[in-house]
This record gives sequence, C-alpha cells and structure tokens, in this order.
Amino acid sequence: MNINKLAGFSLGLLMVLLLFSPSLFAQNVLRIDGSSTVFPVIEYATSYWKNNPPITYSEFWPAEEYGIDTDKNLADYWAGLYGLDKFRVQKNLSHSGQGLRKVAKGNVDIGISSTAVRFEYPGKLEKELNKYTPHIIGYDRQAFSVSKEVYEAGCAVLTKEEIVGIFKGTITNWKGVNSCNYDREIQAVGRTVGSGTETMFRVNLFGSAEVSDLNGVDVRQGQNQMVKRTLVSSNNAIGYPGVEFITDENPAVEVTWDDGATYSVEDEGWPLGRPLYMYTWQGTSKKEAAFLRMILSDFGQDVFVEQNTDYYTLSDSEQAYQLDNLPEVE
Amino acid sequence: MISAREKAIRYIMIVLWLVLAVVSLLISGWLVVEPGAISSEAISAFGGILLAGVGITIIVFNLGDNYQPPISHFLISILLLLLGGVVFLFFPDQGVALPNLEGDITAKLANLLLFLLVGFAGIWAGLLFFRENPAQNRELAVKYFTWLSVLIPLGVLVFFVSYTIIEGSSVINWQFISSSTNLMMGKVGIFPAIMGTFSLIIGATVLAVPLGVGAAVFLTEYAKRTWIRQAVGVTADCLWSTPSIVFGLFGYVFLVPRITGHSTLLAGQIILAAMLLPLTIATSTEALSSVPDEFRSGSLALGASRWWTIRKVILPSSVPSIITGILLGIGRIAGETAPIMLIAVASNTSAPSFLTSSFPYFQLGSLFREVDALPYRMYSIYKAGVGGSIDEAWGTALVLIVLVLMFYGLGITVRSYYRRRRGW
Amino acid sequence: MFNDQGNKEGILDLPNQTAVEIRNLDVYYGEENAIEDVSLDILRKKVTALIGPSGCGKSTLLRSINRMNDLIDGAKVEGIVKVDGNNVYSKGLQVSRLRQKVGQVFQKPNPFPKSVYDNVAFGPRAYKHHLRKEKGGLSSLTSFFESGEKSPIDGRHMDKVVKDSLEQAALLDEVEDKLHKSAMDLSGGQQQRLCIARCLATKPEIILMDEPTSSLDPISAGRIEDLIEDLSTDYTVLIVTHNMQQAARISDKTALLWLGELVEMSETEELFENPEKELTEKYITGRVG
Amino acid sequence: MINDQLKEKISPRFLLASVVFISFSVLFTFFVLFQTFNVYLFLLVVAGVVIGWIFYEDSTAKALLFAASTSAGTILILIASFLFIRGLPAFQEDPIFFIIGSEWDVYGEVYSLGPMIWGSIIVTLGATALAAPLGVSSAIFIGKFAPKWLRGILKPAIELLAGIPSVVYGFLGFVLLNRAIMDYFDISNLGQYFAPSIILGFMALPTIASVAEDAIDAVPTHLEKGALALGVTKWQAIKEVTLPSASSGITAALILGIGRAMGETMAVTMMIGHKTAFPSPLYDIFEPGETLTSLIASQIGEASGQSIDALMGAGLLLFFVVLALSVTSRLIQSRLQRRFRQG
Repeated sequence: MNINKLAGFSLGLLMVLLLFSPSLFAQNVLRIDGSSTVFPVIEYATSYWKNNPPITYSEFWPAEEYGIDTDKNLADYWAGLYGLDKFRVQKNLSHSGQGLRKVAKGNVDIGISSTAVRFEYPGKLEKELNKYTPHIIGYDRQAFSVSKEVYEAGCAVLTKEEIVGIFKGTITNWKGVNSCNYDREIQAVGRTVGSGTETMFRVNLFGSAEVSDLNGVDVRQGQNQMVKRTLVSSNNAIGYPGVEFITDENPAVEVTWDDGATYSVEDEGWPLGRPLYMYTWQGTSKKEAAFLRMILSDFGQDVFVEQNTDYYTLSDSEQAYQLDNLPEVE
Repeated sequence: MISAREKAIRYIMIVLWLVLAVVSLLISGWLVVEPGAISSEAISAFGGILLAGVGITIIVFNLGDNYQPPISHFLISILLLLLGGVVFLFFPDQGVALPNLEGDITAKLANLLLFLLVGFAGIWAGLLFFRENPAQNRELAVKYFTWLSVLIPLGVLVFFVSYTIIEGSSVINWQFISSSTNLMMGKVGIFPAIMGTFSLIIGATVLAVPLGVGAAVFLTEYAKRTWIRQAVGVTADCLWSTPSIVFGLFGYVFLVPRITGHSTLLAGQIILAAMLLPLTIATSTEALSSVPDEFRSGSLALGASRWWTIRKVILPSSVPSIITGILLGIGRIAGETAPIMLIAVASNTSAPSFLTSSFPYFQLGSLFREVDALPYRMYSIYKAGVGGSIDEAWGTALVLIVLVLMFYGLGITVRSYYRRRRGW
Repeated sequence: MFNDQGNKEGILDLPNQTAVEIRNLDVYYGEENAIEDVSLDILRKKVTALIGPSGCGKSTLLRSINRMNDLIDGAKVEGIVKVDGNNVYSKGLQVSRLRQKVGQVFQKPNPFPKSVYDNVAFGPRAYKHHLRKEKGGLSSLTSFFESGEKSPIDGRHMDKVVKDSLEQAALLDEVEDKLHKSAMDLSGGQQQRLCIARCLATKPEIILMDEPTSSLDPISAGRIEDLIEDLSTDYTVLIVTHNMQQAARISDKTALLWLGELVEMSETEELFENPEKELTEKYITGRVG
Repeated sequence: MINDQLKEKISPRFLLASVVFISFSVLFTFFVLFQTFNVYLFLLVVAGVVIGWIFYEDSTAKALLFAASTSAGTILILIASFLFIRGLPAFQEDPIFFIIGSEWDVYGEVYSLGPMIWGSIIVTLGATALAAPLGVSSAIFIGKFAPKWLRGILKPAIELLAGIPSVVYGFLGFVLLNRAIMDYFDISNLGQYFAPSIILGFMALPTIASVAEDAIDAVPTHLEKGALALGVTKWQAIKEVTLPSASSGITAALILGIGRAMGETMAVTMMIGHKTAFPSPLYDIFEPGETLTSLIASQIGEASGQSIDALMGAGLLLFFVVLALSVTSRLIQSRLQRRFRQG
C-alpha cells in the first residue's frame, strides 16, 4: 500500500468520523451583533467574560469592592446567577439596523443599537415594535467635532442655527460662522444614511429622521472611526462622532442651543445624548440576562462603561429600573 | 552618421534627464508623504530645470551631422521652454504648474488639464523632433520612454511595500503575531486573523482545486469539440472578472440563509473557492496543453487507457505548472475583503480550531462560526477603530502583504525552477 | 508471465503466417483521401519496410493498424485490418488490448519524464490495471491497493520484465546503474532504444516503427538498425522509412506507397533489383520523389 | 469469443448522463432547497461514484471530470439568476428613474442609481486614463525591448502589483493620497473621485500590461523579422507590423482593465466620500461622490427591505455591465487567435 492510498483511505475514515462528530453545531453561544457605537462596551465586556479571571485577580474581578460575596470566577459567577455554566459570547460588529434585523430573525440573541427601534422603523406597528425588549446600558453623547486647524482658528463655539446651516448647505465657508476667523470651505462629514447615529442625529437636530434637504453634507462615512479619521486628515471638516472618538486631533466644540445656554459635551444638559440599547427578542432569556446583568451591575457600569470607554453611566434610578426588567436571579 | 563625441554627449544627456526624472519622482513621493517638507519655490525651480532639461535634451538629440531641423520644430521646443518658464516663474507659490485660481472648480480642472497639457506637449514635441532624425534616435527614445513607464508602476509597488514595511515593522513582534487581542490585559494580537485567513484559503483551495483541475483535464483531454472549450473558457473568464462585491452580495443572499443565517467560515470558503475556480481552470488548462502530445500518443500506444494516461503521465508532468497557478491564485484571494465582509467574518473573534482534546479529536463547529481575517481586520480597524490603533493596521497590512508575497514568491520560484528542469 | 496470461485469453496464436492482413483500406482526413484501397499482408516474424515519398500515407497506414488514427480529429477508416485474424475495427474491440499487442515506436524518442525503470514498467502496469478493472468486482477493489508506482505485485517479476526488455533493446549495460534516474537525461539514441524497450515490455506480437532513426545521428541509427534485425527473430516488425538504403539493409519485404496507393510489394531484394513497375524503378533510382 | 471479452459492459454515454444528472440534481436540491434528506442523497451519489470507480474507472472518471467542467458555468448561472431574481424588483417600478434619476434617499425611500453610475464612469475613466498608456507601453517594453533576464524579473513584478490586496491599496491611498490631493488642489473635501481613480489606475495596470503583452507576444515573430530584413529599425517594425497586428488584443486588454477598475470595491470604498449626489458641474472630479461598488459595500450593512432591493439592483447592473465587458474582450481575443491560426 503506497502513501497515496494511505492518505486517501485515512481521508475517507476522517469523513466517516466527521459524520458522527458530536460537536458539529455548538449551541451554547450568546450571539451579539449591531452598532459600532455600542460595540466598545460589548467588546470590553466579552473580553472580561472570555478571560474569566478568578477571584484572586482582584485587579480585574474586584468582587469584594462591589459587595459581591463569591469565590467563583467572573463569568462563572454571572452565569451562575441564573444557574448556567459559563457560555461563549460571540460578538460581531456591523450596524444598528443589521443588529435589529438579525435579532428579529433569531440569528443573534442580542441586537445592539445606538437608536431606538421606533426611530429605525418609523412605519412599523406598535405591536411589532413591542416584541423588541429594550435594555439601556449607558449613554453616548454625539459631540460636534472639528478639524484641529478649524478649532485653532477660533471656531470653538457654534450655535444650533449655524450647525443646521452647515449641514443644510446654507453656510459653506467657515467665514460664515460667527466665532470663526478662518477662510476655508466647510467639509461637513455625515454618517451613512440609515445608520443609527445618523437617525439619532436627525432626530436630535431636526426632530425627525425624514429630512431630505441635507445638501451641505460633503462626505458620508460608515462608522465613527472613519468620521474621526476624516476630521483628523482634513483641515476644514466638521462631524458628529460619538464622544468616545474625540481626541486632541479632532477637538469637540461647544454649542449654543435653543435655550440660549452654551453647553460643552461634558455638561449634564448636552442636547445630543442618546441611550445605548441592547435589544432582545420577545422577552429576555436567562443566558441573555446573565450577560446583561453583568453590564448593568455597579461593577459593569464602572468597568465597561465608565473606565474603559468614555460613555456615560446610567443614573441610580435608571440602573435599578433596568435591573428590575431582567428576569429574577435564581 | 553621428560622431562618437556626439554619441557620448547624447548618452550624458539621457542619463542627466533620467536622473532628473527619478529625482523628481522621489521628491513628489516625499511630498506626498510629508506635505510641506520642501518649499514651493524649490519645487518650482526644480520643475523649471526639469523642463529645461527636456528641452535641451531634445535639441542635443537633434544635432546630427546631416540634420537640418525644420523651423517649426525649433519653435515648438522654444515654446515649450517658455511655457515651462511662465508656469514656474509666475505661479511660484503653488507647487508644480498649479496656479491657485481660488475655489472655482472649473479653474482647478483647467489647472489639471494645463499640467497634463504641458507634459504631453513636451512628449509630443520631443517625438516630433525624433521623427526627422535618424531612426535609431527614435527607437532609443521609445525604448527609454517605455522603460520609464515600467519603472513608474514598479516604483509605486516598491514605495507602497516599503512604506508598509517601515510603518508596520515597529508594531510587529512575536506577541502581536502569536496571540489574540485581549482587551482586559491590554494586549493586541492578530493570531486569530492569521488563522482565519489560512482556514479560508485552505477551505477554498480544497473546494476549488479538484473542480478546476478536473475541468481543465476534461477540456484538454476529452473535449473534442472546440465549442465546449470555448464555452467553459468564456464562463471562466466571466467568473474571473465578476466584481468581488458581487460575489459578496451573492453569498449574502444565497449562501448565508442556506447555511446558518449568520456569517460562517464555510460560506467564506465556498465564495472564495468560486473566485479561485476560474483562475485554477485557466492556469491548469494552460499547464496541461503544454504537455507534449508525444507523451499522450506514447502512452496510448502502449495500450494504456485515456484515464491511465492522464493519471500516470499527463498530470504528473504538469503538476509544477498547476501548483504555480494555484499558488498565484491563492495570493490573489488571500487579500480579498469585499466577498467575505458580508458572509464570513467578524472582528476579534477567536481563532478557528478543528482539534479537540477528546474523541474524535476534531470538530467541525468552527466551519459554522464567524472567523477573523487579515484583510477584514485591517478594514475594521480603518472603519471602526476596532481591534487597535492605526499602528496595528499597518502591522496587519505588513503581515498580509508578506503572506501574499510569500504565495507569489513561492509560485514564481516553483515555476522558474521547473521550467529550467523539465526536459521538453 | 504476460505471455501466459495473454495466451489464456486466446488473443494470440493463430497458425497461419500472416500477422496483419489489410484489405481494401481507405483512410480519409476530412475530405482528403490519405490511403486509397490498399491491400497487403504482413508476414509473421519478418521485417517489412514501407517506403515512399513524404505524404504518401506510410505513417497513416501504420497508425491504422494499432488504431492510433482514432486520436486524430476527422480521421475516418474504411476497409478491413485484421491482426491475428481479428478485425481491429470491429465494434466492441478493446483498443488497449490491441495496442498492447501491437506496439509502436515513434519518429521522435518520447520517453515519459519518469525514471528509466518506470518508463519500461509503464506498459505492464497499465495492462495489469486494466485487466483487473475488466474482471471487476472484488479483484478490482484489491487493485486499488496495488496499482501504485511501487506496488508489491511489481516485486521481482517486474524487475525481471524491465531487465529483460532493456536487455533485448541492448540498453541494459548502459543504464544498469541509473535505472532510477530520469529518462530525460539519456542521449537521443538511448532514449529511442528505451522507447523500444518500453514497447517490448508489454510483450507485443507486432512492432510498428515510424521512421525510428530519422532524428538520430548515424551511429545511433546504426545501433537501432542492428537491434531491429535482432528483434525480427521474435517479432513481426513493420518499419516506415524514407531511407531506401535502410529499407534495403534491414527488411525482408518492402512495399512502396505512392500518393496513398500501394504501388508494389515484394521481397526486398527483388524490389530493389528488378522492380515490376516503372514507377518503382524511377523511385528507387531517384528519378521521381 | 474474443469480442465477447473485449466488449464494454455498459455504455459510457449512459453512465456519463446519469452521473451528470445526479450531480446536477444534488447541486440543485442541496443549494436551492437545503433539506436534511439531501445529505442522504449526497451520500447516495458518493456511493454511486465509488461503485462506478470500482467497476468502470475510465467512464466514471470521465463523467466526474465532465461534471467538474460544468462547475464554473453552474456558479455563473447561479450568481446571474439569483442577482436577477433579487435585483429585478428595483427595476420594475420605474426602470428609467432607477437608472438615471439623481436621488438616493434612504429615509425618503427614493432610490435611483444615477449618481453612482456617473461616479463609476468618472472613476473608471480616470483609472483608464492612467493605466492605459502606462500599461500598453510597459507591455511594449517587456515584450519587445527588455532583454530576457530583465523580462524574467519585470513580468513577475508587474504580477505582484496585482497581488497587493485592495484593502492595502485603499489604506495606503487614504493615508497618503487623499490628504495630499486635498492640499495640492486646494479643495475642501477629502473623498473626491480623483484619488481613488489614481489608485484604481495602478490596480488595473497589471491586467492591461499582461494581457497586452500576451497579445504582442502572440504576433508571429516572422512578421517582424520580415520587416527587419527590409532594413527598418526595430521600433519601426514594431510600430508598422507588430502593434497593428496586436491592436485587437490590446483593445481586449483595455476592455478587461476597464472591467477590473469598474468592479474594484475596497480601495474605492475606503477612499471615496460616499456622497450620493451628482457632482456639479458634472465633470467635477474633485467633488466627493459614490460608485456602484462602494455604494453596495458601504450600505449593504445598514440596508433593509426596499433599500436591499435597490442595492441588489445596483449589483445586478454592475454584474451585467462587467460581464458584457469581459465577453466583448474575450470575443476580440478569440478573433485575434483565429486570425493568427489561419494566417
């Protein structure tokens, strides 16, 4: 018997074995898909979940600090609250719309979205929308960010009218902005139409997503990072990335809003806030609840929302409300 | 005929001109990397010298013993020099030939056209001169011109690769390549993406190669009628030129719902196999038809059947060429992003694994999960900042380029090695 | 060994003296009539030479005996070619059997890019494989394990077959120490003798030679001629040549073809010394052709 | 007696037909229906092939090889039909508006591809303007002027240019070229048509160069030698004899290059501005824009319902345009081959 035949024979044997392979479809996975805005939180949470640090690593799993009395590892503890073993978390980055669609189809367990489902599907019936079970895990603020050159030229405070003018195309040069002393055409950076961010931006600025005359937008980028990169690479751009994506290279400007007050993005009353949603489909299963409870707990809020990302945590009452919405622990 | 002294002068001019061209290319490359590194006056001056150099070269080329240039050609060369001078003297603050005409798009376009016009006018005038010259001059000019036009893309290639190497090498270390990203520990690594890319490639090869080589064997050994060959050739061509995003769309509406409903490694392998297939068919057909007919008749005359002939004579003697084609094809698909973006990948997933510690020591579950892949990882860093900073994108790009070049290099080496060795 | 098996199958052994019987043979390439109504007999264990100018259909006639014409697009054969009394164009005849009994040596040496040993063993291995496939069933299942390059059935028997064939082709002394080196490294004359050995290894009855010396230097050609004379004691040899001296030197019978028609066929000496036809005389004296 | 033994036991044509039929039905059911019993059907076919292999190896091998040779066609037909089925609804309502209208508004649910088609045309033209002269003259150099050793280096090097992944091209282009062009031309946006068309030019160049080089190579050298024997220089011979003979092959190369540039996705997606509106004026290559490929790549993730239909329509259009280009190119090439075979 020569080597070729041996190889062919063992390949055949392999195929027969494959047919009886028990782990053909691993079922014990929590699937998450959706918005790039919410994604960083999920990414940190899954990283901790996957590493599953034991209680002795108090740097990563400071259970005592948060008044949790356990000797289990991190993921084991949170899964154990619902009587489950640790499961795998599979996350995928796409877009709010895709996350919502996939969670409705049952392709994923949790759809993450940076916009409320009623804005995403304005035409849908209330009954349909109610099948989406919302969980708010934190807040993002859309900052108005400009290229460094623009900021350094003095354009640090914009009014709402000016912003509307820029995006509607009535103001095309930085000269047209009151606080500015910068002679350069404006490059207004938008987001891909249909994305959660774009929807929320329109809702916040114009009251509705269906605004058809945003002719001032020069460039539309798919995700926050591309918006940021466009701002950094240009010398004349303005855009609205999430607060997570503000750096020294693309500083945020202050905005004078309808009420006459001027807000910076750090201020409590910043008008362009938006919740970070995690949607489950028709109620919340134990598996989903275990992971959500970790994020919604004091520990999760501190570590995943506050420390590692620049998002804003839930207030105490909101946190309590969200936790109440989850199934009871066993 | 021209004297030796004149010949020497011409060569010197050519060398001078080439040096100028190369230096100007380098400078423009440098400017692209670091805008503002050189003052615009310097550029204008240099541009002037360049154009003057072209003009002088043209004139010197024409100083043959028995050459009397028509007056119009002198006029053209002088006009060219004047034009260059005007552009560079009067618009010194805007770099090469680009006066700032304040905002108006039409003017900018006109600028670009002017720039191109000057260039083409120069070349045209030069060729016009050469036409009246001894034919050797023209041939020399064409030769250097075409040589330059090979050097430009090669320069771009070298520049791109070396830029990636410079940017990427600072990120690359063993940990970056051999581990996965762990945000909790603050570590970044692309191991899952490397493994994912390899699984995609291997799966695609396993699916496409038997089909492609089989098709090629049928076409060269069995199909007597040429219309069958034509038909398969045309379909393979069409498949090859189908845009990669269309493959992605097709996978998205056709494969994904039929496998699990979400992105899977298997879907990516199938779509990449569909992209690899036409390349395999084309290169294998070529390899098989280059096997001399004497081998076929020799084997058949000994009483061997067609299939035995194929198996024992034709395939063994064309294996190196077939492998070369496959390797080049793999190099092509390894870097594809658009087709797998929608159907196979997810960022920062763990590496696919097919081995387990318990019986039967392997599992196929990974086929039905998302994978990470090098090109997609680059794209997601660019797009969403996921999985690391821009430095990591350079690192990933470097690994990807090295991988692709490895396949190409391997393919080309196999080809040249066996071309030297084979006996027909 | 093969002979035995072949005999059992009953393909060989016909009592009469005629090895190949050609009757009213017409070969067409598309519209062109390459062979026109040729009838001739080729005698057992004799060397028969086919001579004639280029394009007169010598090679076509040769190829229609072992059905190599089948491989040429548009070739059509009419008439009867009997090998050992069996019409080779009868429906259902297995061509591979025929070709194994009727070997062919080509104009240009065409060894396979394999070792010398594998070249010679190629025919017997293919034959064995086909035989098992024909029997079908379980035996062909076992052949799955035995058809490889180094199958156990090769063993000593195959070594013997290879060595005998090389010996017969007067090549063994030269290649004994490089049996497992590539055949492509041999010289042209050696390659041609290797092709003859390869052909002998299948134990053919008849050997067809299509200008076997035309691409070789005179010394190598001379050795091949010697070899052909040796072979004629055991085999029926049909040789196509454009070299009349060669035909005169080595053949027992000679046939002259002219534009696809048989002009004359007789004993070699007779044909060259007192030809019956005027055309033959003109051709052998060089006044036409 | 002998003939009995020599007879084939089964008609290979029958076997061929049956195996092909079975594999097609398997393919159809496996992919179009995808139900569990197909696994058993598949196993049945495997068993059939194994048995066929044992008893009639030659015929089975031939049948399998034939099935393999239909694979490319099958995939192409699958792609075409599925794109057609999914893309047709977009064209049904108002095909003229869908193709030449100027609005792409996801919130208003108004979809027309006009700006994207225009964008594809602009970018492709720009790329061709760069790649065509460079590609053809590189082909002339490699095919005619380069010494053999240099040729052995240059050909693979040009191949390598095609080997760099488009995502790397896009990244390099975005980092190096976009800002540079913005500065040089003093324009107010980062993602204009101009930058991607330069990068696309370099991506399409290897295709043009290698196909054109093949065409130049295919011209029998005796034509050129005949001219040289008359005492003209090499360049004159090339210009008067080789290039005219190779002209249809070079045309084919250009068409193929155009197809490549038109279908290229990632580099454009990463470099262009994704503004779904016509530039004004129409020829303004410094405005941000969108092409068909980048539209699909950037919006398919966000799309749902009607907008997916519209994107599928865009894919359908793209597919058939590129298909037409490559078929044209192939026809030209085969006509060229025929001419030299006859001549």
